[in-house]
Amino acid sequence: MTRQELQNKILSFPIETSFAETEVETQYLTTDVSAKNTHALISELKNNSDTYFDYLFCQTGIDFPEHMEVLFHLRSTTHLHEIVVRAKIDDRENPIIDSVYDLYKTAEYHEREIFDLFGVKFNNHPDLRRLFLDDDWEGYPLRKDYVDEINIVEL
Amino acid sequence: MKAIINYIKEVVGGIKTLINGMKVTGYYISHPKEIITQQYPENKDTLKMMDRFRGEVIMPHDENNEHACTGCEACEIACPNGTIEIISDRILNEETGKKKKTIVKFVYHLQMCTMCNLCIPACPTDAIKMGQNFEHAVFDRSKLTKVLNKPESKLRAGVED
Amino acid sequence: MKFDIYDFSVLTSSIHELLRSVMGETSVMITEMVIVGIVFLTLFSVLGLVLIYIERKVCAFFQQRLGPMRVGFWGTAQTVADAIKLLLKEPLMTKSADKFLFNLAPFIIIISSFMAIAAVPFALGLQALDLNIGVFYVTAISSIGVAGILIAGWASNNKYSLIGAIRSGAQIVSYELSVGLSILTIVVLTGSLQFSEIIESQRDGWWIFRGHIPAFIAFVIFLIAGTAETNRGPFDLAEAESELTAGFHTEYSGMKFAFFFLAEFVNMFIISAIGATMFLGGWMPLHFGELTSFNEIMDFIPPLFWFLGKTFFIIFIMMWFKWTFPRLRIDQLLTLEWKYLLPINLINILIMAFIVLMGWHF
Amino acid sequence: MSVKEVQNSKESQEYFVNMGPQHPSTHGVLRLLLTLDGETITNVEPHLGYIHRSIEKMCERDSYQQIVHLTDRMDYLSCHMNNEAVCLAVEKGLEMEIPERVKVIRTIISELTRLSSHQLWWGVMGMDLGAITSFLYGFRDREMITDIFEETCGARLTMNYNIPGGLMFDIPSNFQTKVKEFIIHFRKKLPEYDQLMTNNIIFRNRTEGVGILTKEDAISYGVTGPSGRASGWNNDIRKIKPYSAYDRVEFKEITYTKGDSFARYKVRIDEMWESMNIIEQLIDNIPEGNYKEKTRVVIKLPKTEIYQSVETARGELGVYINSDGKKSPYRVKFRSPGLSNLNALNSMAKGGKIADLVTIMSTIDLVIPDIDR
Repeated sequence: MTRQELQNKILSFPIETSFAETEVETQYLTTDVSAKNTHALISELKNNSDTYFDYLFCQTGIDFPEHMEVLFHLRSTTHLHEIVVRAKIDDRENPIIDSVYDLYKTAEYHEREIFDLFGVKFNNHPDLRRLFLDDDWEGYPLRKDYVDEINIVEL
Repeated sequence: MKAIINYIKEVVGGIKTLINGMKVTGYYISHPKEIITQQYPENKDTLKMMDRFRGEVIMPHDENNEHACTGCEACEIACPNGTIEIISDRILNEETGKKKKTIVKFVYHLQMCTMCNLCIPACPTDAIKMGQNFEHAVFDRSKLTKVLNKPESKLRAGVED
Repeated sequence: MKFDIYDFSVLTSSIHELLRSVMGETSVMITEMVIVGIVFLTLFSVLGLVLIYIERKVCAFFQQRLGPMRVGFWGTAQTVADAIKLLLKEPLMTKSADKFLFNLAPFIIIISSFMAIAAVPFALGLQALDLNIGVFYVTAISSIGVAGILIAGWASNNKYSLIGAIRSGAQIVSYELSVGLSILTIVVLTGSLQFSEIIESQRDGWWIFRGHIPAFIAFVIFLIAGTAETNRGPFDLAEAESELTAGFHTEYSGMKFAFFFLAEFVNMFIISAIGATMFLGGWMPLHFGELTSFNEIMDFIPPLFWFLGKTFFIIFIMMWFKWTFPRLRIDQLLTLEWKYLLPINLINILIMAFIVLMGWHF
Repeated sequence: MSVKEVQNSKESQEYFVNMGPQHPSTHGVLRLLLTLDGETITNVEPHLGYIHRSIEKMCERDSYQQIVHLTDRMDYLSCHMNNEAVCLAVEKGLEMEIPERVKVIRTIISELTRLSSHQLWWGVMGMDLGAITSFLYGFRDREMITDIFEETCGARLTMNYNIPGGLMFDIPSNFQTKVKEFIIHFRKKLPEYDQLMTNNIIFRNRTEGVGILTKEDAISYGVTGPSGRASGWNNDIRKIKPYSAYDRVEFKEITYTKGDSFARYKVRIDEMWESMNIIEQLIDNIPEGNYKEKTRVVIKLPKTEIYQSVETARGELGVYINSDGKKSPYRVKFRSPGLSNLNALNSMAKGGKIADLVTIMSTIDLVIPDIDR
């Protein structure tokens, strides 16, 4: 399916999504969606037969000054088209979003990594613990406001 | 009866694959000429590293002890690990009488260098080069901090950054 | 008997006369026992060092490399240096290890291989213990070694060694069966359990040639079961480095580890010595029935060289197994024994008995 | 039962064994907490982070050339492909046109890196299963490739030969003869690998039917690379989205369907043959031209989001760069193939023996710095 058909298909879904207009065309079709109905959109994208995004190949957390974002890069192994779902989480102090572990098992480690490095909590995640750092490590290293005099060497 | 036949077939087939595998090692033990061990410390004089080999960063000096480093710190910026540290000073130049930034010490921390070769192309005057020496083991860490420009060395005339 | 000139009993009886002339009856027996003990101790250490050196060199040449070359000429002093190193190493012990059993385990293994090597016929007249139940004695003694391994595994209070010990317990117990049965097929031919008589019966041809097919099958099974018995080759599950770090002797260091290491190599020597004695005629030179001239030439080589040549040939084959094949899993190891080696062995004994009955062997 | 329940439940027979972080068959600092019931494994719980250097945080303060150098230390066995991924991403961001010569040389050296990584994998897999000799044979052949790398760019393993816009040096004059020599040598030696290990009955029993991974699980766990292709899922990025010179080379994408350890083993062995075909198609017609495109000293990407994925020896390595026009990127995320392959380990190893766990781990070919980053 081309980008345009994909976009119309997503707009036809009952979930409220928006498409950011950027001057240069981004690499993949990017859908912005709020944290609440991210899980609904992704499960719709996966189960719907013509989109059938069954492979989550990258889940990324990004920390912006006033809000947090979790990006889902999805690809369909049959139709071979990709899409990026951008979930905006407005509350930076205590970011919470639904886990997609029930749709993609690969999300288990990706989400534990995002929790470990960004502090985004995922509801009904099977076993949300820090993936790399010790359990009693305070602070989330990949946040922009994380300060650690010993380890971080400012070049 | 069929079970006995493929039982025997299985045993004979298995032994055939085992012997096939032993033939490979048998070949290598019967051809000692193909041994590939290089006895390192003994073959040191015949051992020659490739000319692009990245052993360590060196600053070549020509015969009258002159080098080409103007102290412009391009390599220090290009280095990802903060290995290079340039200490320069504004020294009065006799002919022109103006104060000119010249290098005093090119400090090279070998223990932090990852031999990534990003500093060599960054240098505008090709002052530094990758050396071929790879024996860096020392007993005391301070020996790893080297000063690349020799004590009385001067900037070669005609080298402008 | 052409090769009387190499008979060691001449030497031993002259020492016996010398001692008898000097001391009383009981002290002669005691000094003789001490002499034999010292001889076997030196034999043990020399054998261990030589075998370890051979193993490292053969393994190196299999893998296209040179092996130890620096210590001594062509690395010959390497194993001596290793032995000295192990002597100087500090014998550690985990705090919660069972002290008495921890120290007892290496000695059990060394004692069992000492007792087994006593019955090995090195050359004509050079045999410490020629029991009339020689074969039965050796198979019985070699089963004590597994007790040592189990105690070592349990006493060092380390999960890895426990798993390793239990594995090797199951392995040695089940593979003793095949070793015993494959030797039995030859005893069916010779009719007696005494080593010297077995060698005597191979005067005009080794059993592996005269017993043709079933003897060869028994020899192959003996080789497989022999490597399994000594925890070597594709069956080294007890100290499988990639799974259980070093198996039952993980916690041992220094001289105790040297005992385990030495015992493994001497067990390998004992198993190949028994194999050589049963199948390849011990120190008996190669004879072919009527060709008397050929037999005379063969008799000039002293029997000790015949014995060592055959044993080291079998040791080389066992090393060849070790350095070519991957390791078996514990359940495959046991299915190989109970479902493949044992049935073949039993049928083999039946065939051999039938052949002996009909007299078809040469 | 989770770790907590088992610890305080009295009647359970299960006990815990720590495999790692210092263990011969984990190829790096990975700690596996095994819940064992006798010899059979009931649960495998990997503990990571022993070699976590937070490369992504470092990328946020480094320039783009320095980020390329950092990726050497991630999956150290496919360094060139990691560097190529970042360089392609930066070149896509700058919309730079790359000379043909660079594309062909990059593909040749990528395939050589894949070959050297598979050779090391084959040697180490043999050692894990007990055949220590295969380790030496694998390294003997790999030595010729690392010599070629040492000749082209000076480093044997962490090459850093790619820079955004092309290559750091041009290939030396004897590069083509050396590569052809290697291929002639290795075409004779690869059948020996099969003779020594693939057809060996002990090896077959140890790997067939061990650690089954179905195609649905492979997709859901995101197991890419040879491990995923052994379960029948053709996920080869070189075919789906060809980059560099892969579009002008025809090669077979090897897939098996059984999905057990032996299928994963066979995929990698056949991939070695394919890599040699690719190199042979390209080695004779390397186009002339300069070996690097002029770029500014300080590269500034426009305000965009770029995702570039590359097929490394272990799977799909994705580089996501979110730049806001400054000297260094706002956020860099590496989609590491090892992390998702490790994720599937528990479902494969459950119910097997310890020896099976070692077989499964060596067939999914883990490299721990690639997981921890």
